Amino acid sequence: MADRSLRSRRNGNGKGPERYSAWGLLRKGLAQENWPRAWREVPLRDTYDAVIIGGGVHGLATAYYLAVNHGITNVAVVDKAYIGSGGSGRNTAIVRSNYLTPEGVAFYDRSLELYNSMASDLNINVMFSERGHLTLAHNDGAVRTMRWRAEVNKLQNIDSSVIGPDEIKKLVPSLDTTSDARYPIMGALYHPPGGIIRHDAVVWGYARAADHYGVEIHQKTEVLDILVEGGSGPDGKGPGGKVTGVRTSKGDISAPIVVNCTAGWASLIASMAGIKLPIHTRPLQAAVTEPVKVFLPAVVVSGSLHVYVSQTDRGELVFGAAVDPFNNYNIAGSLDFTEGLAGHILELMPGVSKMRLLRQWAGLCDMTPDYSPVMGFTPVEGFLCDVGWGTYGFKAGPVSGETMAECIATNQTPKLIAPFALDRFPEGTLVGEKGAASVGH
Amino acid sequence: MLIVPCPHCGPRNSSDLRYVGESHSRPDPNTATPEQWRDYLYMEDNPADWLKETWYCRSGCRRYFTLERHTGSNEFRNPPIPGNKKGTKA
Amino acid sequence: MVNTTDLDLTNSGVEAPTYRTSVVVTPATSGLADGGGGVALVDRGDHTKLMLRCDAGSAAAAALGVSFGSSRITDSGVVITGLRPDEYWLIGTAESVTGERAGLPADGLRSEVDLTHGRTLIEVSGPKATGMLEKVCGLDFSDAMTPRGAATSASVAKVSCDIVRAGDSYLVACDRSFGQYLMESLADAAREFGLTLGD
Amino acid sequence: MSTSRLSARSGEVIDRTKTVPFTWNGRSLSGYDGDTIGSALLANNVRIVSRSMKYHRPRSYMSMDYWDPNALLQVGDEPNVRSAHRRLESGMDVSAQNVWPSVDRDIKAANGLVGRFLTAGFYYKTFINPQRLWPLYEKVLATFAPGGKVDLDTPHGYYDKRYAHPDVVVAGGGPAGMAAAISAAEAGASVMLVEHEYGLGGHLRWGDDSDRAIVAEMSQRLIDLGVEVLVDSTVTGRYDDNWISIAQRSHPGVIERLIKARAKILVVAAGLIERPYVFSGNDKPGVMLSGGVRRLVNMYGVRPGSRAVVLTANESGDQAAADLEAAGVSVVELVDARNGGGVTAVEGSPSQVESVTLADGSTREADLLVTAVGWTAPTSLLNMSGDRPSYDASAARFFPSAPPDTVLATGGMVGDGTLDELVGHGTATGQLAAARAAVTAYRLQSTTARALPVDGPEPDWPSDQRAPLAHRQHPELYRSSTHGMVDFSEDVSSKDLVAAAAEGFDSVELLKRFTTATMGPSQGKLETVNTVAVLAEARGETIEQVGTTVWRPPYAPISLGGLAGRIFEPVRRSPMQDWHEAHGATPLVAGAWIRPDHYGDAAEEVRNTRRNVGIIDVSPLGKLDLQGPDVPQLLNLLYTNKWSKLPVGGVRYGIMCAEDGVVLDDGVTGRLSDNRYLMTTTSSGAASVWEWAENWLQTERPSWKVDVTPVTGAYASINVAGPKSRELIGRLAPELDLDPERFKYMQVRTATVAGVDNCVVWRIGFTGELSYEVHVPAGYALHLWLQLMEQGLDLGVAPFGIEAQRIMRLEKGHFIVGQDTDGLTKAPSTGMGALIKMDKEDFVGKPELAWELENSDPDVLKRRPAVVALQTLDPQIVPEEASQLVRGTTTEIIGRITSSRMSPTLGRSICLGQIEQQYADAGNIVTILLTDGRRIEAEVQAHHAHYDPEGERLRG
Ligand SMILES: Cc1cc2nc3c(=O)[nH]c(=O)nc-3n(C[C@H](O)[C@H](O)[C@H](O)COP(=O)(O)OP(=O)(O)OC[C@H]3O[C@@H](n4cnc5c(N)ncnc54)[C@H](O)[C@@H]3O)c2cc1C
Ligand SMILES: NC(=O)c1ccc[n+]([C@@H]2O[C@H](COP(=O)([O-])OP(=O)(O)OC[C@H]3O[C@@H](n4cnc5c(N)ncnc54)[C@H](O)[C@@H]3O)[C@@H](O)[C@H]2O)c1
Ligand SMILES: Cc1cc2nc3c(=O)[nH]c(=O)nc-3n(C[C@H](O)[C@H](O)[C@H](O)COP(=O)(O)O)c2cc1C
Ligand SMILES: [Zn+2]
Repeated sequence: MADRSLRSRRNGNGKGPERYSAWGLLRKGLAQENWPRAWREVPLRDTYDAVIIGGGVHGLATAYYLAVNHGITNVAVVDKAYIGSGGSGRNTAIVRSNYLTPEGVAFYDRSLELYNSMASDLNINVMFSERGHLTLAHNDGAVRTMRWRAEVNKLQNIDSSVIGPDEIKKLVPSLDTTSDARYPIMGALYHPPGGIIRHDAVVWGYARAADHYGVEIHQKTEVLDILVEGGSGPDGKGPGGKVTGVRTSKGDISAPIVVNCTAGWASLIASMAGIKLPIHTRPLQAAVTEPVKVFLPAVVVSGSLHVYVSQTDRGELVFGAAVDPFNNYNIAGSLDFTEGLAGHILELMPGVSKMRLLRQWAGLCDMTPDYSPVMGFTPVEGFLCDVGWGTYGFKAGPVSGETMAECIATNQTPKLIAPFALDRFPEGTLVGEKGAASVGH
Repeated sequence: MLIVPCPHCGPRNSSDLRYVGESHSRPDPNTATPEQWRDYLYMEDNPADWLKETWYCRSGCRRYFTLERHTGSNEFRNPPIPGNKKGTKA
Repeated sequence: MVNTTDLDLTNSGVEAPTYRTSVVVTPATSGLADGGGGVALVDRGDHTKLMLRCDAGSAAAAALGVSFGSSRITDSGVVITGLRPDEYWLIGTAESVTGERAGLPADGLRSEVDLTHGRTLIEVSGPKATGMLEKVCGLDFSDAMTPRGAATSASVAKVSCDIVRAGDSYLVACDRSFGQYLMESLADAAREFGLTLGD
Repeated sequence: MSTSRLSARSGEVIDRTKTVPFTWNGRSLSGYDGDTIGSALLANNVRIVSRSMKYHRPRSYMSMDYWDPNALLQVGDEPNVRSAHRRLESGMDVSAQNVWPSVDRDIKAANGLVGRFLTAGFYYKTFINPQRLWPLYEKVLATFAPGGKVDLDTPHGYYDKRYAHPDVVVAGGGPAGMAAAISAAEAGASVMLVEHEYGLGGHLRWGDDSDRAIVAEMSQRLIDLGVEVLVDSTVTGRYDDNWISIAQRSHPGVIERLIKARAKILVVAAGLIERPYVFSGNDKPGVMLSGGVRRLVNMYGVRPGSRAVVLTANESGDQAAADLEAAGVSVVELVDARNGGGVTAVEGSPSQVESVTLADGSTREADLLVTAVGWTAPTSLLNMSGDRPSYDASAARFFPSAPPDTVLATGGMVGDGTLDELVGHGTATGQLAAARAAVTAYRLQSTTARALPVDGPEPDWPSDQRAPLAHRQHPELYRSSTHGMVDFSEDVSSKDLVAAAAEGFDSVELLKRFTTATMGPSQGKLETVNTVAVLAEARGETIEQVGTTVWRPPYAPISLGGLAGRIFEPVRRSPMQDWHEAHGATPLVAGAWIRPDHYGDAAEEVRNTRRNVGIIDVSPLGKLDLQGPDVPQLLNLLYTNKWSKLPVGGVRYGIMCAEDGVVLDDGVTGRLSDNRYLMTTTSSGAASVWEWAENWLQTERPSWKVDVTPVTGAYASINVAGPKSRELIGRLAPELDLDPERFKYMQVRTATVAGVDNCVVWRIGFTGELSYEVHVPAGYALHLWLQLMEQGLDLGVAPFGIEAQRIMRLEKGHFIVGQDTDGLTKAPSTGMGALIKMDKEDFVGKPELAWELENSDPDVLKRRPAVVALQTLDPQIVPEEASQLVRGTTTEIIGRITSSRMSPTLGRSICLGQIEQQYADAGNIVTILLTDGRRIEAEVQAHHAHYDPEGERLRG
């Protein structure tokens, strides 16, 4: 693997980015001078080797690994708004690898590995807090599912086990572990390496590093159409066709490779290429409270109550729940979400009733039938997808970028993502995460 | 909390209904190819536009019906018609 | 219906059945009743609840004399109501319901299920009955939207219920298994108004 | 700044005859009834009440309202109380937050010294290496978390909710809002007027006597009109279709009540929020906003200082100066920004303004600087309605642009004017609101089946004919020539913002996230416009080009208790549940149901059932009454097997699949009469199977005549199982012919049991014993249960719970959908291939199952899962459910244990599991990886049943 440290290379501008360090901070502070731009603002050109649509963690990581692992740097990442404006800037930033299937586990474990070395790889503190992740079980069926996950995890050397109410109480004293709770806590899947991360820093870190290697990041650049030739559909789009470029709000670009990394908008982009996806778009909502002194040491998820919560170092509780009950591209949010959330949180942690909800928001999620992504090639040559991330795709950003970059550079599907190919749907071979579908983030 | 215009009950809170999903018609199970069938099972139009979709008035009249809603503004249009849906998703 | 065969049980030692409704007035509920009378809750679980499915436009439907969303009270005190587009309910004492049922023509009558045992029925009355329902149900109970005689179904305290505004009171019915929960929830919602519990 | 109580003033809201004692950091103090915590503290000369988040600088009050950024205090077990807004109550235990060790001597204030290094985003640039130390740094950083303390023993107090359907909700009880509420009510609308503060009047509350007289008059009018006026209540959100959330804190006996109002029209009359000015030292105690000063002096009779400089750009500043003079505070300089005057800095000790530097460089000694530099329109509720505010440079503020036509804005948000003009606009708005609400009401009523019929045609949608309020000129005063604090609660300065923009965080959203400006407790109410203005300046763009961040709900924070309300979760109980609990049953939560798990000894319950007779309450079993000529067709469609020939009195088992062939549910259905069937489903599948059946009938097969009625609650279900069950049933149902030749296994009868008519009795057995399942009309269920216990006494009858049933069904090898199958298990994998009838014309899931069965690819076939019974070679080891089956000594997963128990009947461990077909042959020895890491061996069984595989007991 190529040297991933930022020391060794120079960016397309011929200028290296200044390294972040306490020393640098001190020097700048003394000199009262500013840091240089983290990424450049340059005019859009009319041709690139690859265009990546979507400046979220997936798009930016793909660009970064294309550059650093494969030396492909003539790449544009385009986003219709600002980077991280999609799910990547709205998620509750839970990272874990205790999935149900061996395919899933191997994949997310690699991502966790990349997260672990990210701060030094990207030279930015992404504040990865490995504080432990608990998925609570409120009935014996859920305990069984947790154990199923734990057992599969152990076989893959993932630190994951089922623990009982006493141990749960020790780890998270604010939880009500008594048996007279309406939904008693009967056990939990405990995953010590799981935790939370500063999601924005991940996005910015990839953007800054990708820019450093020459990748161009174009914000406020909306893709309006995908240019395809020779396809079986109307206008020459669709299966059998070949991508020639994209049309953006800032002009046309020609490119032999176009990658769809647009999560909630994935179907819209795919349909521009004449491709249908097994995806429906649902908002997922989240909320934060006012800050209080830190009292919640781990990430707590309850699948049956459809809530999850963690506390940031700034002291806010960050909450999430299940996706909204109907398809929607509107992220205005709902009151039902906050009502349900508060009710369920107070069932788990009765002591927080006087805390106040400060802000709620939502992001779009690209839901698939088997809780697994759609990655790799499509029936349109040169048009690739890295979508279907549903409610859980932030944690997969690094490994997705790495494997998608490999896929593009080698023109072959890497083994880690082979189970997630689009053709599993026409072939009817869905991924086993559907086996015991449970929320978990 | 949307107001869903139930063709029988009138406008109702969406929490009194269940969203079934995009309305698609079921191919003939005896002649459909695997591709056609799985297209019906899994593929979605998922437009950011007007969408024909099925709702079930769970706490009201207990009827299934098809509505057209804009997935951006959440507006409903046209009088709803009781009717078909995608029968697949349990 | 609440009746039993005149079976001779004397020899078998089997006791005669006693009918029980699902509403167990627990101390939690009765403790809330201060007799204030703003809201009165009465368990009508012993009323017969007969469900009929009728084709629209049939003689049977015409004889029922109500349409979907409305109700009437017959001379014999039976509440006849159209709860769903092709579904009608007869609610009253066993005897009176049997009487009304007997008078219906067969034309258009598709099916019939006696759900006396299946539904908890709580009568809600008192000057604050509407105020109490507005705490637990999202329907608009104003006179224009839910006039006397109105009938509908909606979620009440998170349980699907049938609601009929019959005369001066509301009849609220849910699946029997939720009965105790519903009673407790309604009593809790009523407590700020002064609660009287019926027999 | 020396503060003290002034002599009584005509507009004060305090009652000087009522002293209210409270404590501040343990010290006993007192205020008056009507005081806020903040006014009482200031009256007691307590000024420094908090320390800033990053630099721990001393902070005091600025705006004296809910949004005061420095005023969050701990009151008892309640964190983050807005002390400038919250009314003082007797005995309040008030203390400072975010200070260590005390508000006056804070050690972390040393951060201030290194302030120039703690620029926005500094933590992204530090603690990078070595990573191993980050967790340590993190712990230190976490101690800097601002905010109060949660007492984890806080009880869930009394919170409540209600719905409402007003024609018009008015958010804001200032003059414009009051006028709108009055005129809407006069036009016949039902109106809810919601005011965040403790009293109506808006800015008139701290005005003069004539202002207050108007408030009194309008308040009386509101009462006369029957408007529902909610004070100390906030409209916290506007959601789809005018679903309005209101947090009401003034309902008697309720801490906070959430009102969910479906308003036909929302009127937003939120007024204006005063903007701080950005300059050097602007966060120093002694710098206040004009509105804050006016509240303090006029409402609470507290003197904010002794020598003041007033920087004014508008009337509010002029009036503040006048109020100060009237209160005996000398105004040493009135700096008029309208004439080019300005302030560049305040100087003094860290905790006190001592002098003010003016734009011309001269200084004035003063302990108070009052600024009146303009307003922020809190357009939050309009933004939640989809509106994007637009900036008017000449008026120096944002205005609503195009809210939806069910949302109207009035008052200071939309323009300026005299009080009369404001009231006039409010009045016109109320009239428009009422007229539009009437149209919406017409539509609702005319389309709702239960509603009264409407008269006449639908009225036209009234167009907006209101004369707009003028935008008054106002200087654009955002930042002085110096830098200062922009976000006081997040400690973000204008310098931080400029630096962040230079680093590339130069869109307003990135800037916000990088610096956290506007992310604190006041959510940009004070900071948004200054943030935008500084960014615009840094980018060389206009404020309009830069735009604002998005306001999101809630308008003001709302407690989790209030959002949750009374905690009520539906619970389902069988008629026998009380009996179970009275007889020692351990309750088991199973979805919404509470069920008996066991009565003390599940193994003994099994043994007794196998030996004598046991009874179990299986009431949650889903039950559907099916009537109509097309029932057989429906059954043929939903189940994989055939139903056309089911005779009256017959019962059959079936499996249901989804369209992808995956097993959805299973159960038995019996034919009670020609025309009537009873279908049972799994307990958890009851509701979904019902909706499933309706779905097919209503949408794909609308011509079929079938009526489906759920009867789960109507019949309680009791399974009477065991060799003596026939004897017991016979005693209770003397007229029922129980002869095994005539009432066979898998048959059903309608009978009178224990004197109860209309019981449905069928001979089936999940337990593997001779058994009768009685579905008894629920009102008599307890009677039947008691009679079974009584009449079976000599037969050894005993109740058994879910656990015993689970054991017995496992002994018998019956799989449970969702436990032994999962979301990918297709019907053939269950070993029930014989029940899949591919020669039926259609059934749900048929094509997928056809392709599944036709597939002859050996690689696919050998890996397909199969449900099998397994027995461990060591009979004493019970592998935990979910233990994995692995290939030999490898870690390759080939299946898993789905059910396992120690069998009391066989005295050995028994299992069901899923395993790849290639390992599924009877007699195969496979490896189970136990949860403790041990590997043991198990043998695949020929039958699912470990016990009585031929079913002799069942059929006997
Ligand atoms: C509330 C919430 C909580 C979540 N919690 C977690 C969690 O705890 N853990 C976890 O792992 N995952 C979580 N997720 C999921 C996760 O956020 C997403 O799966 C992930 O961020 C997807 O990243 P992405 O880069 O693929 O897409 P995004 O970050 O959504 O980026 C897509 C980008 O595409 C751009 N775009 C769209 N259309 C166009 C166009 N026509 N032209 C140009 N650009 C376009 C958008 O502007 C957007 O920036 C959560 C999601 C939400 C909403
Ligand atoms: N606001 C001031 O400090 C102030 C001072 C002097 C003059 N003025 C002038 O007064 C005019 C404004 O009059 P007005 O009647 O529009 O406003 P107002 O400021 O007099 O009253 C608005 C009221 O709305 C309340 N409010 C805001 N949002 C709310 C919500 N979501 N829920 C419940 N209550 C909410 C506020 O507490 C306030 O009492 C402007 O022209 C302004 O220049 C205002
Ligand atoms: C992990 C996390 C923590 C957040 N903490 C805060 C917070 O403390 N204060 C705040 O105002 N917003 C907070 N937000 C929400 C953002 O302000 C913002 O609402 C979110 O990124 C969505 O963007 P939008 O509201 O601009 O659409 C947080 C978001 C995330 C993902
Ligand atoms: Zn309906």
